[in-house]
Amino acid sequence: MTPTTKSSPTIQSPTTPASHPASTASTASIPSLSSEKMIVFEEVSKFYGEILGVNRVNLQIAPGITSLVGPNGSGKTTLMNLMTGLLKPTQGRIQVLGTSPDEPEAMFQKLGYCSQFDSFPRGATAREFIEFYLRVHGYTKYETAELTHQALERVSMLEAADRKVSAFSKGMRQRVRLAQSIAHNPSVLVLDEPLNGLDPMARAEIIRLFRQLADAGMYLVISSHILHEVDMMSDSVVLLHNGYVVAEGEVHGVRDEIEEHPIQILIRCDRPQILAARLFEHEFTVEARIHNDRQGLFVKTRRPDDFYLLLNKVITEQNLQIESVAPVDDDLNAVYQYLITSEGGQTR
Amino acid sequence: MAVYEHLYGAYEGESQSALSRFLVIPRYALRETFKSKLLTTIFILCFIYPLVATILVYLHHNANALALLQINVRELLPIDASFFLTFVQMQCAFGFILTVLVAPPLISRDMSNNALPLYLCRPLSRAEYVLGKMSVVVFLLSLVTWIPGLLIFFFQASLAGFAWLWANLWMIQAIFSGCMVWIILLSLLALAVSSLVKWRVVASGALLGLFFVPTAFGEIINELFLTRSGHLISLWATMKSIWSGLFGLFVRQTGQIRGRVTTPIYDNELVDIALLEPPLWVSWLVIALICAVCVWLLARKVRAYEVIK
Amino acid sequence: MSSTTEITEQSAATNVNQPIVNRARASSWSLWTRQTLAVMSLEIKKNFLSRRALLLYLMAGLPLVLLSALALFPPPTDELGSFSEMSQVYAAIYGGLILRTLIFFGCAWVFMNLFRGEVVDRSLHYYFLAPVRREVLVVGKYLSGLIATIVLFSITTVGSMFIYYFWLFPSESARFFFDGAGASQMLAYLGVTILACIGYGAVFLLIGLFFRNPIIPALMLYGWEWINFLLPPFLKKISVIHYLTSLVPVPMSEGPFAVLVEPTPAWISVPSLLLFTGVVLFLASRHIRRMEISYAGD
Amino acid sequence: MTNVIELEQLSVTFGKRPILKSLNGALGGRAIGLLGPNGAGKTSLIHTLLGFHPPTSGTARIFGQDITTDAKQVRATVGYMPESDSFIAKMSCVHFVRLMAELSGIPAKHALERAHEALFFVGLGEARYRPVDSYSLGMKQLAKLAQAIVHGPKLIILDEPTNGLDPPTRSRMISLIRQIRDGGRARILLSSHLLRDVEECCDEILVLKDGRIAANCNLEEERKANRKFIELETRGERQGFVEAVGNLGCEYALSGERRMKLIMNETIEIGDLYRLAHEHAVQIRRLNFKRDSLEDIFLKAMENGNITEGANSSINNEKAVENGNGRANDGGL
Repeated sequence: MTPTTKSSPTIQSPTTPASHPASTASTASIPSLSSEKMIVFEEVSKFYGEILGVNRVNLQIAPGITSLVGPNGSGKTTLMNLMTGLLKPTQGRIQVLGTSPDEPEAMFQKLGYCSQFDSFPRGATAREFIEFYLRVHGYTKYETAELTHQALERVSMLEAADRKVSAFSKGMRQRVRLAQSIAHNPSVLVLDEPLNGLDPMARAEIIRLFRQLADAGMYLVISSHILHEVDMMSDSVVLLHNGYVVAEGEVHGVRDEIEEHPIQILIRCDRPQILAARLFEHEFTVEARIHNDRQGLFVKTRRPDDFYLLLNKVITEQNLQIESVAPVDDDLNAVYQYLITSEGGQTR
Repeated sequence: MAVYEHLYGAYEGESQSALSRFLVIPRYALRETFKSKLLTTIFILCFIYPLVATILVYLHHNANALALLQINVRELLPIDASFFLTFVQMQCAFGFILTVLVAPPLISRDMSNNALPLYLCRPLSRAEYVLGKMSVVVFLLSLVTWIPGLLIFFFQASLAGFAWLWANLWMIQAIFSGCMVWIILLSLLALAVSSLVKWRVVASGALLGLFFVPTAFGEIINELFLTRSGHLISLWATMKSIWSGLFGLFVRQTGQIRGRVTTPIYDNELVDIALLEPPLWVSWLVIALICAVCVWLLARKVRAYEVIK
Repeated sequence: MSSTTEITEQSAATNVNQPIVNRARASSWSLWTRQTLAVMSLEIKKNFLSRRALLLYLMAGLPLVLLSALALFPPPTDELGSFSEMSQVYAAIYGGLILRTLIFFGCAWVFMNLFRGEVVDRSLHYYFLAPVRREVLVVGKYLSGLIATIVLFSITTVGSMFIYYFWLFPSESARFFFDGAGASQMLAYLGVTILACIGYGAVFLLIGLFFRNPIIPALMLYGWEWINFLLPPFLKKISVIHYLTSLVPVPMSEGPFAVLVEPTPAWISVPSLLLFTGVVLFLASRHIRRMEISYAGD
Repeated sequence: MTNVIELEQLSVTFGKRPILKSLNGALGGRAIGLLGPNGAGKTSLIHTLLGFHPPTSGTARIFGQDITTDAKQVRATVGYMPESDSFIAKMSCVHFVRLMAELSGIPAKHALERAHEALFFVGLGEARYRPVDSYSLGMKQLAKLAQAIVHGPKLIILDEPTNGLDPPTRSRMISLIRQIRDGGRARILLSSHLLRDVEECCDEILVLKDGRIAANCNLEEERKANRKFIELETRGERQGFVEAVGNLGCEYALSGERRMKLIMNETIEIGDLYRLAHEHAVQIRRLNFKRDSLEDIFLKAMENGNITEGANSSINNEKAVENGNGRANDGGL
């Protein structure tokens, strides 16, 4: 049962099967790239004994920020561990920029992975921790110190660099691990919930850092649960559920393809009944519901362009006092709702 | 039709008394311990020796039963201080086995999943938590040691008459305090080990190790250096001297060797040298020291948060 | 294995800021050695300074402490034999106490924890994520464990020999060591200690990798090595202890029931031990390549 | 509105490092959000209120009871949901919650009822009979919440309740917290880093910054819409529309090819904007007044914490990041 038939075929954004790698629809600005410059998953599946990790995943990840989103246990961490060689796929092939994950020496020159394991060598300070593993790369003492300093500076942890990591709070430990994964200036960065436990200021800083790295041509694969942050920072999104790739591509692209859920808009104004009456005169208004505080109107429509123009006309003719107009489900939260929560149904 | 709103509601009922709240931890822990069949069987096995002792006492005072079994009363073991001394030693040994099974999960199960903050954010102080856990061990061990001991003592007193009772009255205090010292030492030691280690099996192993390894080491030292001071680090030897002290049967010299010694009097002559046991007060000191260390460890480890300097 | 020079420009090209690091690599061999040295220096710090090393110091120091205590507080008996039996008694001490128990369990503790310790500390993935061949990792860790055990147990061997001899018969021992057979005996003992660390180290590295809970296999191995003196000659060959005992300068008397077999000469037992170690390292690195990271609950 | 928590020069030092520096204030909100950067002392404040370690100087009162002198009474009326995983292994959830209820002073005969009531409320159905260590992360959080509310406390302290949860479980946790707050029987102290969650649950916030109170304000008052700023998102050819708005006399700034910000003066109505949009056939996809989000309040608190940090330049970029839906690098106002 191939995943694509589970939901309407167009959900899977037009990534043709990997037999002839073609450019994804992620962002038009990236020219079509050969597999040399992509992270490619071909029919990859992974089973822990009989427990399903991921099943027949086909993905091509282009430079920029790609976010993995999905409920706990949907295979996000499995995909990341497969991509970084910590796990071997049961079948299928993975290529990261032309090298395969089971040649560690070649691949990890250009790949950094900040995992979720919150563990540090006993008694090490932040600087020692990063220098500890940089030495293994084969850098000289001077290079190690220089790279460590830069990495700590990027996550603004310089002043706490020489304190013991075991005394750090969760957020500070997270920054140190992030610094460790970007210390050797990789071109591919895989991050498992990097913002977990960070305070709002740090979250904004780190998101700006990701944006900076992505604009410099780096590949960032980030898994996160905070959907509005994912909306804000990612170029393309991969939705995972129970080990299957449910949808993949740019958020708005994916949203437009969910035909069975028409666009919903909330218009807060003073006389919603009149607005509703006038809007129903046209056939593309599918449904309208008065907000329970009688100051707003929820409207569903299949053809948003015609609807908005009609809205302008009605408002000017009826001279309604508009408080605000906002699409209710044009973000990842809604897509998640339609594709995963309603379909999957959480078992308690 | 009435639709009932089951919303979250505050609790208006009366709250427990402080004592019944203190007994919550032991109650739950005891219910948890007696779930394991192994422990219940061992608990029952511990009562075999008291049964034998009771029969012995009964035979002492029953002429026709003796005649029936053709045993002369003099051949029977006399019921005196050494009888009760061996009784206390036997029961305390059984008590140790019981503790090795009961004590480790008491704290280590809470430590392994960081449940301490849940306990200590309730109207319960750290001391009450430790005392609650300790009361489980004290209760079980008392059932196995001094309670049957005193019962047998009064059974003997009732048969032997008032004169015997008046003469051996001091023995009640000896039996009770002998057992209590062992119970307190064991419970503190077991809980301290249980709070240091997260896994129950390792905690049991550590407790066994703490008991047998120093004893073995003490024996090696005694053999190698031909002294008796090795007994200081062996828990069992120290307790034996304390118990015999309590029952007035303490003997200092427990061995003699011929050796060459150069002292002001003898210059390198072959002479008999007495091997002396460490004095009683030293044994008591060792036990007190161990208890103090355990209390200090418990105070440091039983805490709602990790303090990292 | 594409040479590393090609990769460096490629990664330098997409380097984020100016390429401060010009990692000119002479050849992969020089990189491997540098990486092995790096892993070794990191691991040695762990093996010598961490809390885990405490047990190793304890084991290595035990005979020294015991013998010096005996020297300082001599028991008041007088049946101390003559000087001639000294080497016999020391052989018993070395063979029984030092070789068969302390070195065995010391190597077990250090080498089993080389990888298992990282799994328990959940830090193995940092090594797997570094651009270093898995073989380099295995060799680096093995050598660091070797250095730790060899250094400590050599001190034990030499120290215990000196204390034992000089405590009772200082004058004869001095003569015995400086012009007698003493010096060559001590070197032979040292050689056996080093070979023991190499042999046992390799075995326990393998056990630590292949078994999730290696304590039982280690104890089974101890049993097998212990009953070695009862085994027929053919079975004796399949054990480390046989080659070691055949190299010991003064043969320890293994009790009345021992099946005596002529010791295999040095020029066979030494290379066979080293060959055995090489095979084990190869097996270990092949297993490491396929090893997956799954820090299941404890 | 009786005060939930009163702080009187409360200060705490660990060894030499001062953690809380003489906090003063009274918190009366139904749900209080506790915010602050990493290492600002949030968890230490919670631990001090719970009496896990005594304050170095000064004190605090919860519902009028002093946390140092009558610590036991305070802890009887407080429920605490710790941040990290904490439960008792190999014990079914019902048994676990029942034990916690009895420890909080509920008699044995009522404890089982209360336990089931709490578990029913948090929505742990059949799973309540399974041991807690077989639970997923989300269900463990719900079990922790159940043990915090089982004894009907008057104040519930939640430390990062929604951290690491996936979206459906997170919205479930938030709706539970709102139900407790609206139930009116218990006050909530919520410490979290996720500003959206705090915004949805809390009506008062306390912002800490390295041991001092950086801000303590009622959320409703702060977030009244200020009428002057309007943000628009349009679709379709907008050049004509933009000029028309310009010559209406209100300043505007374009950000990206779709978004626009306007400053309205008294003469212009939103109706005029729609009239122009209708004439130039431009779709107004999104229109709202600029409201200070919690993030702005938080940033202002951080900024006046230490002016030298020069966070002004990043403020605009901050807002762009927060509100814009597309790429974040378009220019600010």
